[in-house]
Amino acid sequence: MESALVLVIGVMVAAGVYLMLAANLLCYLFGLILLSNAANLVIFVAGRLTRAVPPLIPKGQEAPLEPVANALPQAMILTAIVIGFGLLAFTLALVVACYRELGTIDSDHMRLAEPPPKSGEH
Amino acid sequence: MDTEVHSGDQPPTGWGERIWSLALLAFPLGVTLWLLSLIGPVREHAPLVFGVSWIPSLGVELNFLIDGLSLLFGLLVSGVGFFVALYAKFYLRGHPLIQRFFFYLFLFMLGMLGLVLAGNLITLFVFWEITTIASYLLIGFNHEKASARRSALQALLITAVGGLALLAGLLLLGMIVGSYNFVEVLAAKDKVHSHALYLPILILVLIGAFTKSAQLPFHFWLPNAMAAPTPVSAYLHSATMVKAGIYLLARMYPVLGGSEAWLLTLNIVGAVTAVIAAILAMRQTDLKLALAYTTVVALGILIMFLGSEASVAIAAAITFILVHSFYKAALFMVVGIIDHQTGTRELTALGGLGRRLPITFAIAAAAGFSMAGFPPFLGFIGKELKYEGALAIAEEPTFVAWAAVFANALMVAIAATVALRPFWGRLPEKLQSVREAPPGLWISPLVMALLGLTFGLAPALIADTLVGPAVTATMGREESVSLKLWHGINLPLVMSITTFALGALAFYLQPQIRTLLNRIANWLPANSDTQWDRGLDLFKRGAALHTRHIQHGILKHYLAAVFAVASVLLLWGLMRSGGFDMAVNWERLTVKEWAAMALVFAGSLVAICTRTPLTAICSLGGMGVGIALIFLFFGAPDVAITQLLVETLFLVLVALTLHRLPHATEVSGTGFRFVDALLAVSVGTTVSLTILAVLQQPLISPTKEYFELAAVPEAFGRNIVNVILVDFRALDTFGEVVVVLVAAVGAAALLRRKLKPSVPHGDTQEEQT
Amino acid sequence: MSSVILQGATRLLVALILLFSVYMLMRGHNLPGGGFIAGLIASAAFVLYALAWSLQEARAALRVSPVKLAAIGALLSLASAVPGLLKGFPPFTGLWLFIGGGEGDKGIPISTVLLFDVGIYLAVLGAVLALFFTIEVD
Amino acid sequence: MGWLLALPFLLPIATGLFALGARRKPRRARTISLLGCVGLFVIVVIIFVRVIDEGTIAAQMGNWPAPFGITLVADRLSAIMLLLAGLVGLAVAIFAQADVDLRREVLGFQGFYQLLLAGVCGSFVTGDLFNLYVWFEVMLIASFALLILGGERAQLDGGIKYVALNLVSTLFMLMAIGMVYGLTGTLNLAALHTALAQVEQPAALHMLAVLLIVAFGIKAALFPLYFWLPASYHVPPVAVTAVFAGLLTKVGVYALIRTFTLIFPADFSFAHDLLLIAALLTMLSGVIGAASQYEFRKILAFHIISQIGFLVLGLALFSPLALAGSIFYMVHNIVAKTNLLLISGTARRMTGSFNLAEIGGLYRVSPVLAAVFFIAAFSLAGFPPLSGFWAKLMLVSASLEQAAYWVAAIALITGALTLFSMSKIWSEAFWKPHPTGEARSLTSLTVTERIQRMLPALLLVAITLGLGLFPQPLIQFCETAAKELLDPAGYVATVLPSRGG
Repeated sequence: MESALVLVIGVMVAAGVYLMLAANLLCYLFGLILLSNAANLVIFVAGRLTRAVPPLIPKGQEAPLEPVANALPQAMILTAIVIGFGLLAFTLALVVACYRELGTIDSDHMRLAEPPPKSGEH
Repeated sequence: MDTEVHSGDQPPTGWGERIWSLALLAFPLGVTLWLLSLIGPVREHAPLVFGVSWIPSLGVELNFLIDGLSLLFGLLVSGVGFFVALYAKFYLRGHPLIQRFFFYLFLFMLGMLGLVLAGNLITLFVFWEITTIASYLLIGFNHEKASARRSALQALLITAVGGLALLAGLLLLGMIVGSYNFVEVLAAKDKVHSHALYLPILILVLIGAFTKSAQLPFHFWLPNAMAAPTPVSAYLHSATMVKAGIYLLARMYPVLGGSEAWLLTLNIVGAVTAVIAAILAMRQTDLKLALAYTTVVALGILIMFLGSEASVAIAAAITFILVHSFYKAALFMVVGIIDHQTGTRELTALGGLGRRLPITFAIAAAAGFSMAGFPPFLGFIGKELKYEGALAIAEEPTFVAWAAVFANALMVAIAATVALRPFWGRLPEKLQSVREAPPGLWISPLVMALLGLTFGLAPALIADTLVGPAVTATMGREESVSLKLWHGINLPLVMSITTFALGALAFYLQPQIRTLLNRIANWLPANSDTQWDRGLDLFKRGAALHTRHIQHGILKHYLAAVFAVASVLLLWGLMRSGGFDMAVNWERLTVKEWAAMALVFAGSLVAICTRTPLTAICSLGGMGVGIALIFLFFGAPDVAITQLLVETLFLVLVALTLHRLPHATEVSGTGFRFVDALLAVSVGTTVSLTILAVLQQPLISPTKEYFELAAVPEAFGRNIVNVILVDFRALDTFGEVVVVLVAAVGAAALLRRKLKPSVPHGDTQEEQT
Repeated sequence: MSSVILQGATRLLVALILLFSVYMLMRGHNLPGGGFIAGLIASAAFVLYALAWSLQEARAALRVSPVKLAAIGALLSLASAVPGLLKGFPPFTGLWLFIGGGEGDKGIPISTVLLFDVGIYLAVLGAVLALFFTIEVD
Repeated sequence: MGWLLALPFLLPIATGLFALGARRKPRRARTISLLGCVGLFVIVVIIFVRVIDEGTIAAQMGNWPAPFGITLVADRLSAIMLLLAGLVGLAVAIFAQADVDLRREVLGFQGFYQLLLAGVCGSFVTGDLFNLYVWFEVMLIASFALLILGGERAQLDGGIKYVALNLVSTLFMLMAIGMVYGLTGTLNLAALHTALAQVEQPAALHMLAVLLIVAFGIKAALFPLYFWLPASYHVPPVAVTAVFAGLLTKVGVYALIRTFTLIFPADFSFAHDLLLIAALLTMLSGVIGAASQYEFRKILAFHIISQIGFLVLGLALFSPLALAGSIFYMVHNIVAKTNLLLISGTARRMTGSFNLAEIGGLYRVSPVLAAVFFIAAFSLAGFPPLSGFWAKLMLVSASLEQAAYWVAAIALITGALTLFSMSKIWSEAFWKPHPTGEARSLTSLTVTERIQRMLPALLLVAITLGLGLFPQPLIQFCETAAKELLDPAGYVATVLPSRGG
């Protein structure tokens, strides 16, 4: 069952990369969402899949009775999701600020830090 | 050329200046006396070796080796240094930056002394580079002139590049020998000569020496270095720094010398340099520049003679080093006096100064005679020895002899030009009020000139004490040298007479020769100086081109490059590893699992196909739900809930933002991008392959087991994921909270309406538009 | 903005969600939930409130500035490490105190771990809301 | 022990939180930040001394045994990196008091600065792969905030590129870490040392190595992944650039060194080949890029790249001398590069611009500034007897020892080209007269500002000089550190005593 998920990850990565390569920063942002979700799935798959048995220990037991899903990747994903949220939200704010200050979200037209040679060269 | 005149009203000398000038005088004087006291011991006993450990890890010691060769050079550096410092003190009196000048000169002296006394390859190199730095600062001393800055840069770059070659050579040499210590290195001739790396080492060391000693084709920096104040020229560019290359080759002679490559290269490069520089010298009308070119001539001759196995040739070289240092320093200082007193050093503007500057004239004449090689000056002995040596050079005696005669003849002409022309003839109107320089200025050149005369009259004073031991040290075997004024009538004397005749002729025909040379120069496409500019320009343009293509400022191309690199390297890694057997594991999935994956799949595809952001957001939402379901189905309810919440929150945020990006969709290139698609697919594929490769290895995780067993008894929690988050790996969680917090404050800082311009504090950053 | 009914309903809903978030926080150590999830749920409540009413209202309902809330949360988490210091343990060592333990059941646990989780809850809530408010208000 | 190793990040986090809380009261925030930096410096010095005395030290967070809980480790490499972080942190904090404007302070500069230091120190001290990711993120988000703080147009533009490319790196890193776990079942670096050696899946090892090289390579600004650096390093206030230049890329290099000495098997030639090629191209590309620039900070930014090449070169050559050279180079470079950027800021204050065509005259009016620049710049160019020379010497010797002659040649050529750029700055900003007036002299500043600007510069230049004249202790230290890296048995034994190395 991992293989199917790997395929899904492949598609997500490809789609994410394709979107990120657009000049539109909003597209970049969408690509980023795809890619970070893909990354979370990578962790999930790499920790191996276990169907429908969450890593919970029943009351009164000292340890799980049956094999449960791997908890550590889940914890890693949780951390990564929240971190990802912070980064994505910041990026969104940055896009908004760019639009407000530079009047565009087309990254091809953002040439202030590295002006094209005509005006910037000596 | 520029002149520098600092006469007239002088500000009182400050304390700093006094201290520096005192140090500058006391230091070389002390060193000179100390070295003089070592002459006897060094001659009679073995070389003196002393020092301290510096960097034992790298085999670098701060140690010194004093034998005949280093003693001779050390005395030159400190002795001439003392008189130059004395001269400079008067010459630059009142200059606003004189303290810095003294500091640089002091630094240079230190470097030069360390260089010639160093007993370790790396230590030698350290001092070698100190002289480079100090000379850079001194050449650029008149820093407000563009020409001085250019000359300084040129000298720096050429000598530094040579220095790097030298460093490589020294490191290789040390590697072969197994030590950087000179005592061991100098004794390892056979080992080094038979090593496969001998030739590379030789080439690298020669590049170092040739750049420092201004040999063709690296010669042009030296005349340009005349942008430095005249005392500097007198010291660095005649008596000391340029001799560093000579010293290096003499020092390396016992270990690197003697091979055919050594002899031939030194002969040819030296001879060609001497001849060409002599011709170039004839063109100059600036006195200082003419002298500068004759320095190149002298260096060429020295290099030429070091390419010999005959002791007389080496003796000739050693003697000539002394001769040259004395007369050249004296003449430079004379030119400085002329410049200082008249405000010009242009040959055509000068004349008849003999009556106004009688002492200077006498000094100039004495030094000039020594330079021209007239008896009874030391120059004569040097020249006779040179011819004897030239004839003794086994490989190319005729060639070398002719080159020596030719170069010397032109030196005679230039000696006459520099030492006599300005003092003869009619005194121009403008120079009527010129007066003799104060003693502080002429005492130093006088001593230099007198030394040339004294040693010429009594050559025995230096034969056994300085020259002999130096030759011994250079050759690595016991040699005795006898210096005499009169050798009887022999071939060298005949050559001497020929030289004088030719020299007189060249002096007489100088204006015509100059015109001719200028015509040729105009006709030549470029000289090495303009080639330098062109080369530098080409490099700059190349650099600009490189940077324009790599650092072009287009974000999507940056990203494309990164992704391309990643996927290509992943493929390469896969190939290098020999691939893996793909055991694809298509276990049956349930319908709901299929549905969840299909949702993700569809969401991704719609997101790339759609052109309206809102649709994209919705499809991403769908994808998010799909992922959450996958998490849920495979035993991760915590993750599923979080995923759902975060995805929803974020997409709501994006959707709400959209109205503030009204033209969000109106961007260029919205059509299908084939190359990008190709790249995207390859990244997707390679990443998937990586995961598949990882999945081939069965996962054995003691961590998983531990967490499951420890959660309840030790951490008192039944939700293992949560126990990991808040207990087992609480630090991760804490860090993650910090990230989100910073993101929030950072976004707030980014989006907050511009604050009222606050009180400017320090400097405020302006925009760069 | 929206209808009065919706607004009224939201007010109730938000209160319920907030309550639910606290529940999720408390049960997190033993069942799905925890500081993260609870914090996100709580922030969802405020977002909902802001959508139904207005941003200002939501801000006012929160009482403290979200950044301050987040910082307090983070400091609370950090503070949970301090008791360990007093007992000579490394940072983030969980210390447990069971009140009224009995046979089989250890009693009501009070622990630095819970404190840590509460800190996470507040920090996530504060940070998410801060992000939301700044991006939206502007 | 646990607290000692955790304080390098706990203290800046606490200071940072308080400073953020007090950001509306800049004076208080500034004091908090400065005190925090002093405290941090004291802590890292203590750690450094203890590591020298006792060797590698480790601690378990939450008192959970390794490899299950998160481990903090300080071996010699970590200790020296921490020391440098503390030093740079303090120096730049002092400088920032003069150079960062009030507006940015109100927006939270001091807080972000502290949290950046927390991320950096956390990365150096952690012994856990996923925890490393977390610290990378702390550092990254703080650097985002610092970079765009103030929101000028050029800052936003540079910020976008910085953010966009660094997020890609982050995602690659996250994937790679997930997969490393999937391959070995552990995240503990020491445990990974044994676990990865037992992996029988070369394809997975190779591809994970690539992913990590790409992820860390972006952070470290390796060719051809460095675009974000020249695009952004000249846009924020110079204090920010200085701390970025001193520490950020170096964390990437540190991660590379850790990964390919400790985690991956030592005989993994593929990674070393890859790193060698990248290192050489980085050295050349960076220095050539610098030659084409005419702006003070842009030149320095490109040189950062070039010098990253040197740092990675030592790792790629993988001999004791080479690794020791890398570490020595790291120390030298962090000190000299930070200093140069601080000087560029002061130079701008004195002359009004970063553009070399528009400034000049500093040599005459500010001899102290000129001397400090000259020493730092020539050290960077590898001139003896300054620190850069010994660093270069070690790396060049190491490549010659391995008969990698062309590697040595490229290293030396890079040195010459570095000299070209450094002398360009010297010639234009210092020697050349100011084209439109006069440069101000340092004495025209208030005493406070002069101290704030020059104290860090003098401190750093003293280190450069000291390391140049007396390099032996540090070289010896670096040799021991390199030995530790090449034979991690001691590291593993300290973290996992039960396994005995």
